[in-house]
This record gives sequence, structure tokens and C-alpha cells, in this order.
Amino acid sequence: MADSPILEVRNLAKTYRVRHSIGRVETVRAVQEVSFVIERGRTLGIVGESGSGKSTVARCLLGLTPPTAGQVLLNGVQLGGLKARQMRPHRRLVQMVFQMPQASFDPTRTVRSSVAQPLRRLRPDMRRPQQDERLRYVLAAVSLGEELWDRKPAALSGGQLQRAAIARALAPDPELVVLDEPTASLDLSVRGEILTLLQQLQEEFRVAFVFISHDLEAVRVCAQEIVVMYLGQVVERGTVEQVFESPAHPYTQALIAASKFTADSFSLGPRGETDPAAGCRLMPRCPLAESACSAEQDLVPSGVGGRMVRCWKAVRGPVRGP
Amino acid sequence: MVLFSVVVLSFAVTRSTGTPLYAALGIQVSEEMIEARAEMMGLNDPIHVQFTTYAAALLRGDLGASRRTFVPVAEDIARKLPATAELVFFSMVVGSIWTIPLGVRAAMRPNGPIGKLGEGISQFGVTVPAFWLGLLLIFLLYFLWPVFPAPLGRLGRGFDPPAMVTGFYTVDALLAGNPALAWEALRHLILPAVTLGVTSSPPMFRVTRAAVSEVLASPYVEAAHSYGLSRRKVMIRDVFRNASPPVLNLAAMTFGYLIGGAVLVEVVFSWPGIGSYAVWGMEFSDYDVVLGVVIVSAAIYVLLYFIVDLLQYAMDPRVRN
Amino acid sequence: MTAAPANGALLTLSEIEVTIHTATGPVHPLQGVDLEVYPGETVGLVGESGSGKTMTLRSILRLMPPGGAVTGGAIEWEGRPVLDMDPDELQSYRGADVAMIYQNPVSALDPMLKVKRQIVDAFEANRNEADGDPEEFARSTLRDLEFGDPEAVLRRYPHQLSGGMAQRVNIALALACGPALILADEPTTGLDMTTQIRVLDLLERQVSARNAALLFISHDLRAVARVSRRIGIMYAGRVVEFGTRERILNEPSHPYTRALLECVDLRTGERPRSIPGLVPKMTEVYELCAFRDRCVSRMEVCDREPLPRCEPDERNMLLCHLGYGNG
Amino acid sequence: MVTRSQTDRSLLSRIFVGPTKGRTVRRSIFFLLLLVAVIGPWIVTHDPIRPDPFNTLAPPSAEHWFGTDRLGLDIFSRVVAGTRTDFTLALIGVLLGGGLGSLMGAWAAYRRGWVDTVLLRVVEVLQSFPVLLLGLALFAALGSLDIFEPFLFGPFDDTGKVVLTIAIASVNFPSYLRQVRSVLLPLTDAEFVQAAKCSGLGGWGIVWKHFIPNARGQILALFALTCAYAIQIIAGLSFIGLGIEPPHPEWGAMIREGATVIIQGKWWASLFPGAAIALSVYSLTGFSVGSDTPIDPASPSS
Repeated sequence: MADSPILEVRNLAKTYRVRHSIGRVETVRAVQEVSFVIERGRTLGIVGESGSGKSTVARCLLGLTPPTAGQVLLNGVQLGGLKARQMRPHRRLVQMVFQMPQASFDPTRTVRSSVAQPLRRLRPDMRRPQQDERLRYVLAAVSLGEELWDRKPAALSGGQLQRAAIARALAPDPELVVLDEPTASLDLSVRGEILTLLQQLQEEFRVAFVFISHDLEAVRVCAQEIVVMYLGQVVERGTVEQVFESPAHPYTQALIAASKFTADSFSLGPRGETDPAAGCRLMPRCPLAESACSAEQDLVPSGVGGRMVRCWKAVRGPVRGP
Repeated sequence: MVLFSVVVLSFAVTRSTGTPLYAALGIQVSEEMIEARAEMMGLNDPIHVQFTTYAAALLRGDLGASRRTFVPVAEDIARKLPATAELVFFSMVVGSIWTIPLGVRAAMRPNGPIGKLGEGISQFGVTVPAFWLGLLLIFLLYFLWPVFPAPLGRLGRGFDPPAMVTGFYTVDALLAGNPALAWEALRHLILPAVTLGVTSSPPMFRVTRAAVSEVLASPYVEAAHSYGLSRRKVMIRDVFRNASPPVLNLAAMTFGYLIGGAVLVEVVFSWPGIGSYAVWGMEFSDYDVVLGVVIVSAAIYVLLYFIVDLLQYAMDPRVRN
Repeated sequence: MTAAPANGALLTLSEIEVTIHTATGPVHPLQGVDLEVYPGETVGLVGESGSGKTMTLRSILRLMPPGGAVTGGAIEWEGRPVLDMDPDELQSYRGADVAMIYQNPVSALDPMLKVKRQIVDAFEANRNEADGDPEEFARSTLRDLEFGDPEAVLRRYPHQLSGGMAQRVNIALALACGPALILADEPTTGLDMTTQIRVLDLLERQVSARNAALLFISHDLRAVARVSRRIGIMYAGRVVEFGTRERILNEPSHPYTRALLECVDLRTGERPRSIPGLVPKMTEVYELCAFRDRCVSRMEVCDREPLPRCEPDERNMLLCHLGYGNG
Repeated sequence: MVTRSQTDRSLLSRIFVGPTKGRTVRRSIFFLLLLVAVIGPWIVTHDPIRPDPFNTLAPPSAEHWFGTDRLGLDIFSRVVAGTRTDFTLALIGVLLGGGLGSLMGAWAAYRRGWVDTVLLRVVEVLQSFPVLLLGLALFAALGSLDIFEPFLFGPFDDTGKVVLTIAIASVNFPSYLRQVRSVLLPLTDAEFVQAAKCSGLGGWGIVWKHFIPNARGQILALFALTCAYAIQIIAGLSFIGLGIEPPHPEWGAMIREGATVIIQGKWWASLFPGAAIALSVYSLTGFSVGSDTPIDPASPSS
């Protein structure tokens, strides 16, 4: 294949040290052994609930936090270990849209100046008039009314600000945009509008997306490939069709059932107070758990077409709720 | 840790001055005399040796001696500290009497007359310099209308201090069964305590008001009302309990702060506390005196800081976790 | 006015208007809310942010934010006018008759008090000794709410609870009051998806086990549909359509309801739907339909006349010029 | 999750909400005082530092509007001339300490970690000295030094003034640092800060372009209050004989002069300079966002 993937993540891991009180330091594994590949112009969905580590993955992709182990390869170049100066040309290539549109804009600056910021910093190759032209172009591309450009963020609605945030991410002409729950804090009546816009812009700007969300419906609409995460691990990986039409991992099944609010057939037990650090992480909540589940589970191929599952039962055959 | 830094800093600050001996001995002395004296006092040693000597002495509670009277500074401070403590304590009483009820009321009825009264008093306390207020009170209540005795210390002429128990003359006199003496001590105390109380308490009023109104606006107070709990019960169970930590916190900090912060009022009323002592030391460039007072008051402040942390720990389960 | 209402409703809201005076001028979050709740039924209210859902619940309990007041309409509890209650009546009405579950479970609990104390206080404020021992009640209720070790939970402070646990403690608090109606303000919004359904189901089960009624509000139509027999749709401070769950989900009549249903239900292969335009500002009072600027079925009469009220029976209601049967 | 800093922050924001009435009056008074500070030399009726030995301790009259002091100096002229002294020193001291404090506070909030810890320790040490004792210690250390001699100019025409300014600055440094830090601390992880990092902005860039503007309201509120407080400190130190020496016109030193005679009923010598201080403080509070409290180092601010 002539086209190499835009981004490749290999065995990414991130641990935090949490200091509880004097002396007691706990290591929290936010993310373990996460691997995936994103092709140019395609969308990868990462789904999971709070604590699944999906936001940590996003921060690692952006270089906002250094991974503890593993590699992030952008266009084949490893990002870890680059100094700030070396990082700059790569920074342009990956941009981000945040979850809370109100919080992602500096309340003291106008929308225009916030959207212009990455353009000014990351495109020193462009002259000022070119930058201004590009700015108008992206703001028009997200159809944000011109009368809103010079307002402060407080004067815009959530949907309008999220459009501006998308414009800001696209402004320096990135090849990959990480979307961290882009619709989670918006009203349902605006959700469709943002999703449609993202689909249009993907074609227009030939950009790849990492779409992080707990909203499975939205991911299903936008993504081609899906990674399901639970407590820092990838539990299932595959194409949208595979994952949604025949979810293999019990957690994926529960998540899909929950997103439709029809969880009668398959529901998980309550989440314990402390999450397990070894064996199958889902075991305490899984209705299908057996003693064999307390062994460490590996992410192994299951079925055809590159699908991977971290559940020994699912590998042997389709699992279904009791 | 903080205390150690305080010691280092104040030592550095006062010793870096170079020639404190001119002041101690007067200007008309020969070089040899200074040299001999300096040798005797260890001032020719390298600075770190001087500091080690000083710090070691400090650990034994030795703050050096006044270069003028040769009385150990620690002794002087021990004698003068109760005067300051009594003044600060009574000024805190004066402050709390108005700030807490008015602050609570002001939070409950922000536009009511009581809230406005409290705001007015605190505005006055903020605006007026303490030493000037003291002078005005002296002029009004001693010169024009002599209700209070002359502003010359803790007791009038002809009175002997009571036997030392707590160091508070008012309390000690009562303990000694001498109400007349207690009354005399109280009369001397009122003007300076009011001066200090009025000028130091506005933050208490505001914090009380802010803390109570914040708790009143909190979701859990609304929830408590929605469960049908009586107003009284909500006030006692939720509002006072949650609003008291910041108020107590500030009260303790104010107390610690005023130990050294009462200087101006002490000077105005010739109050024989550690503040006056420091000013006296300053006037004669008696740096061990100044340094001693600075260290002691900073130590008291740090100690209270620590106590506040303990209080917070005891009162607030969130901090405890 | 103490006679029970003819239709047997537990709670009746008619034409409730609320005005809040803010530094930037008055805001009108409620502009004529009509609502009835019958004994033992579960009612859901759906609306986008700013549609007035929470304010409706607060007006029922007469807990207004600073500067806010009910400026019009009437609220009746079993025929008694709630807006005319004196402080004592109000205190016994709150809790014993109507109790509320809050959106943010942790901040609705007093941070300085243990869970046990809070449940016991709520119990004792509304019940007498005939209702049994408050601590025993607390233990058994927490067990009902699927806490493995109720005793340990009772000894905790609010900050030691996870979101899902705090929400269940909130439910226990409301149940401790023994109310005939429980108000629930987005009780599952901050929780994980797999936890949401569990908490919803628990809530519904416990409420129906105690023969109480439930008024549940959420921005998520799917959550409301799971627990409610009847559903109201709110827009710009009014309930624009009210009906049985089946009617609302299968034959919605108001254009807004229809649009909202399409937004919720994303279908593969189709473009995701949305409602163009912006939510109206509540600084204005809307005499005419507030939705007409965004409405696909806008007619000439919409710009001319105030909204007519279609009420074919006491369980269904519609505020729209289109009327029923135009789907 | 300990929410202590969060509750304290909202507590502070509530302290800052106070009455807004009378603000116009206060601001007018302030501008009047400012005018007096500027045109002082032209409106004095007498030379503020030339004594009149034949006319000492004269009560207020048509000739001497505010009377004269023990040396026969005209009090009105000295109060007018003192405006400039006190205002200038307060302003420069606060600008110095406040500017540095704000910057370091924003830096601490941005970097957190050890930078934050170290700066907080420094602030704690500075704040554990009562303000006046800190001034006292500074005078003990620097007052007799002549290292400032070559640099004395303009408003700093003697060592005392330099030390006073240093004292004011070191009192304000911790207050600003703490206040700005506590306001900005929640922004460390704010999404717009992450967005700025994504656009390639470095640490100081974020501090300067995003952190300082977001604390601007607090800094400005603090500015008026700390200036008011600084005037009180300057006067207080001069009152105990530190700082500005007579016959330089300074309000605190004038009150000190007057204090010795007030028991004899000669009230005017200390009344008028004191009233000038009170008026300045009162008028400055008209510029705060609403609070009238000088930020006392004893108040819990983080």
C-alpha cells in the first residue's frame, strides 16, 4: 500500500502516581497496552465509560502528556522523546476538539482570536494575509455566522462554540483531529447537526478523526473502525459492522444494550469500589464470569476481518447473556 | 520548616546590616573599643558560625540579650507577652461580639437594616487607621470627657500588678480576690481593645457573612428544606456546622496575626507589650530585641496556623480523608 | 378549598409562570406550565436545557432561587393550594407529601454529616414512631437499593461515595420522607451508561413498591421512556405536548416532539437529524408559539393567534395549531 | 477529592460582592485627592517644611486653616504635600510587589508541582511576619545602609522611602501571589489551556496570554484595596518613627507629631492628617469590584 497510516499506536501505556497522604503513593494504570492504527481520511471510534482511559489516550496522541510506555507514530515518526522545538512541525498535524465547548475557549478572548491561535503559532510558513484568508475559510466551512466571530464565547450557544472549536482544530490544516466527546455536552437537537458537519468536513479537508465518545449511536454513524475500552484496556476492536451487529465481548454487549435503554436482556452488575488490577477487569460485574476468568486475558483475534477480543469465552464462540 | 526559614530570614535581614555596634555603643567610641566588643560578642566570626551560635542558642530558648540593658530578650518577652495577649484577646472578644451575629443576619437578609449596619461598621473599621482611632478615642474619652484613665499602660499609678497566674491582669486580680484592681485593669484595657477590635474585625464580618450565605445557597440546604426539616433544624444542623470552619479559621489567624500586629495600638496607649518593646529596641538599634520579637510573633503565628489545620482536620470530614 | 379535586389528581399545575429578577433583567423560565400527576403513576418530562424542567420541580416545592417567584397560575396538592400555604403547612407538605431527588447527588448531601444521620433526620422530620425505627428503615432501604453492606455505607461521609452510590443514597433520603410523590431531577445524568439503567430501574421499582407517584425529568427521551407511563414534552417554559408513552413515541402530534424523536434515533445510513435554529431566549414572554421559527409545519395562523389547547381527555394534551391527527 | 480550595475560592468571590452604592462619590473623592497630589505645590498656602517659631500649635484659623504644629509648620500645607508622598510610595510599592506576585502566582498555578510548593513556602514565611514587624525588620536591616545613596532620585530622595517601598512590595507580593494563584488554579487543566498547548503555545505564553487576562478582574480589584492598605502601612510605619523623617511631609509622621500634644487637647495636629488617610482609604475602596476589605494577610486566601 502506498498510503501509510497517518497514526499508529503501539502498546501505549500510561500510569499515574497518586499521592494519598504522606508516604503512601499509589500507582494507577490509566491505560495499558493500547494499540491501533488510523488510516488517512478515516474515522476511528473509541468508546468506553468513565475511567476507561479513553481521554488519557487522547492526551497521549496530542502530546499533552508523555506515555509511560509504548509508541505513538505519526506519519511513521515516533513522537515520544521529541523536544518542544522538534515537536512543532508535528504539532500542526494533530489537533483536538474538546468536550465542553464553553470551557475550551478562553472567556477573555474573542472567538476569532481563539480560532486564529493555532494558525498563527503553527503556520509560520504562511504570511499574515494568507492566515487571515484561511481563518475566514475555516470559519465559513463550519457555517458560523460572521456576526459571531468577534464575540466573546459567553455570547455563543454550545452548538455554535463547538463549530468554532472544529474550525480552530482544522485551521492549521491537520491530518488528524481527535474529537473528545464532541457532542456529550450538547442538546440532542444539536447533536445531529455537529455529526453531519463532521462528516462533510472530513471529505472536504481529507482529515482523519479519532472520535472518542460514550455515545455509541454517534460513533456508529461517524466511524468505520471501533475500539472498545474498559478500565484502561482494549476489550474489543473491529469494524463498525462487526462490533455493532455481533458484539463479541460481554462489555460491548452491555454497552450497546445500555445505550438503547433496553438492558433487560443483558446487564452488568454494580461496579465495585475498587477495580480489579489483574485478570479480566470485568469479571466482578460480568454475568458470565467463571473461575477461569481470573486469569489474565489477552487481546486475541476472533472471527474474521481483524477483529480482536479480550475474552476467552468470546473467542471460543459467541457469548450471549443468560 | 516555615519557622526555620523565618529564623534564617530574620537573622539574615538583621545581621546583613554590617555595623550594629555603632548604635549599641554610641558614635563616639574608638575603633579599638568596637573591635574588642565585637570580638567579645562573636561578631567577627564568619556569618555561618554566627548563625549556628544564634540558632543553637535559640533552640535553648535563648534569644540573646538587649545590648542596652543586658537583660535577656527572652526574659523581657516572657514578661511582656501576657500584656499583648490580654489586649489581643479582649479585642477579639470585642470583634466577635458584633461580627458573628451581624454577619449571620446579614447573610440571611442581605438588604436588611442589620446587614447594612454591619457593613457600615466594617467599612468604618477598614477606613480608619488604628493608631488614629486610638488617638481620637483618647481625645474624646480622656481629654474632653474623662471616662477612661490616661493611656499610660495597664494600670494607673498607685496600683501594683496582681500575682502572676495567667498574666492577664483582669483575671489575675479576680483570682487574687481584688475586684477593684480587676476593674482598674479593665478600664485601662477597654479603649485599646475597642480600637484594635474595631479595626481588625471587618474581615471576620465579611467572612462570616460570605460563609453563611454560601451555605444558605448550597444544594444541600435546599435539599434539607425539601425533606421538610424545620428552618431551625436546618440552621443548626447544616448552616452553622458548614459555615463555622472558615470563621474559626480566620479568628485563629487573626489572633496569631495581632500578637505582632498590635504594635501601633500598643504604642498609642503605651501598652507594655512586645510590640512596644520591639519599637523601643528599634529606636536604639537593639537588633536582638527586634529579632526576638519578630521570631516570637512569627512562631506564634505559625503555631496557630498549625492549630487551625488541626481544627480543620477535626471539623471537616473532607479534609480528614 | 380542602375538598379533593374532581379528577382525583394528586398534583395539579395550571398555567404556572415563574419570573426571576437577575442583574441583567427579568428572566421568565416558566410561561404557563400545565401538568397533572395522578396517585401512583410515573410521569416524565423531557426538554432541552433551558426549557424549564428543573424550575417546574422547584416551583412544586416552592423552592425558588434568589430573586425568583411564582408570578402566575396555581399549584394544588390534593385540592389544597400550595402557593397559599403558610410556613408550617409548607414544611409538612415538603418531604411528607413531596420529596425530591437531585441532579447532582453529592452536592445535595451535607458534606459534614454521615449518611446515617441524614437519612434518620429525613425520616424523623416526616414520620412518627408508628413507622418503625429510623435506623432499621435506613438499613433495609439501602439493602433494597442494592447496597451490599448498608451498615458500612451508613457510616460514610458523602465525599466517600461514588456517583452511583450517592445517587442511591439520595433515593433513600427521598424514600425516608415517605412521600406520595417523588420528584426526580435528571437523577442519572452524570452516571455511566451501564449504571444509569440500574439506577432508573431501582428507582422505579422502589417508588412503585411504596405506591408513590414519580415525576421524572430528563433531557434524554430514552431514559424518560423507560420509566414513565405518561410523558410531557417541554419547550420554552411550557409543556407543549402531554400523552401516554405509546402516544408520544408512536404517534407524536407536536412538530417539536416529532423533531426531537428523530434527533434521538440515529439510523445507520441516514444523515443524523437535528433541529435547525436556536432555543428561544427566556428573557421574553412568548404569547404566540415559541417554536414557530424552527417549525417545519409553520402556518400563517401561528404568527397571528396564541396557542390553542387540545385536550381530548385528561391524560393527553397538546399546544399546537395543527391539532391531533396531523402526523 | 478535597474540595477545600474550591470552596475557599467561591467564598472569596462572595466576599468580593458588596454594596455598589456610593461608588461614584468615592471615585470623585479619589480623583480630587489625585488632583491634589499633582497640583499640591501650587495650592499650598505656606511652605510645608519651613517652621514658624513664633506661631507654634496655633489652632485652625483663617491664616492657618488646619492650625500649626509644635514647630509652627502649617498643617494644611503639609497635609496637601503629604498626599503626593503617600500616594506615590503606595502606588510604586504595590505595583512592584503586586506585579511580581501576580506573575509568580500565575506561574505557580500553571506549573504546579515543585514550583508551586516552593513559591507557597516563600509566601508562608513572608506572611508569618506581621506586616509592621516585617517593616520593622526591614528597617533594622536596610535603614542604616548607604547602598541606596547613589540611586536616590525623584520620589526616592531618601533611604527611608526606598525601604518603605520595599516593605510595601514585600507585603503585597504574597497577597497577590496567593490570590492570583487560587483564582487560576482551576484553569490549569481547563480545556482552553489544553487547546492553547495544542496550538503550540509554551508555558510563559499561556501564562501571559491566557492566565493573566483571566485573573485581570481579581488583580484590579486587589489593586485598589492594596493601595489603600499600603497607605495605612506607610502611615503606620512613619507613626512609629520609621520611614519618612520629619520635616518631610507625611501623614503618619504628622500624626506622630500630633500624638504628643493631643492629651493637652491640641487635636488639630493629628486629626487632619488622620482624616486624610481615612479619606484616601475610603475613596480607593470605590474602585474595587465590590469589596472594601484590604486583603489582610491573615485572611484565608488559598
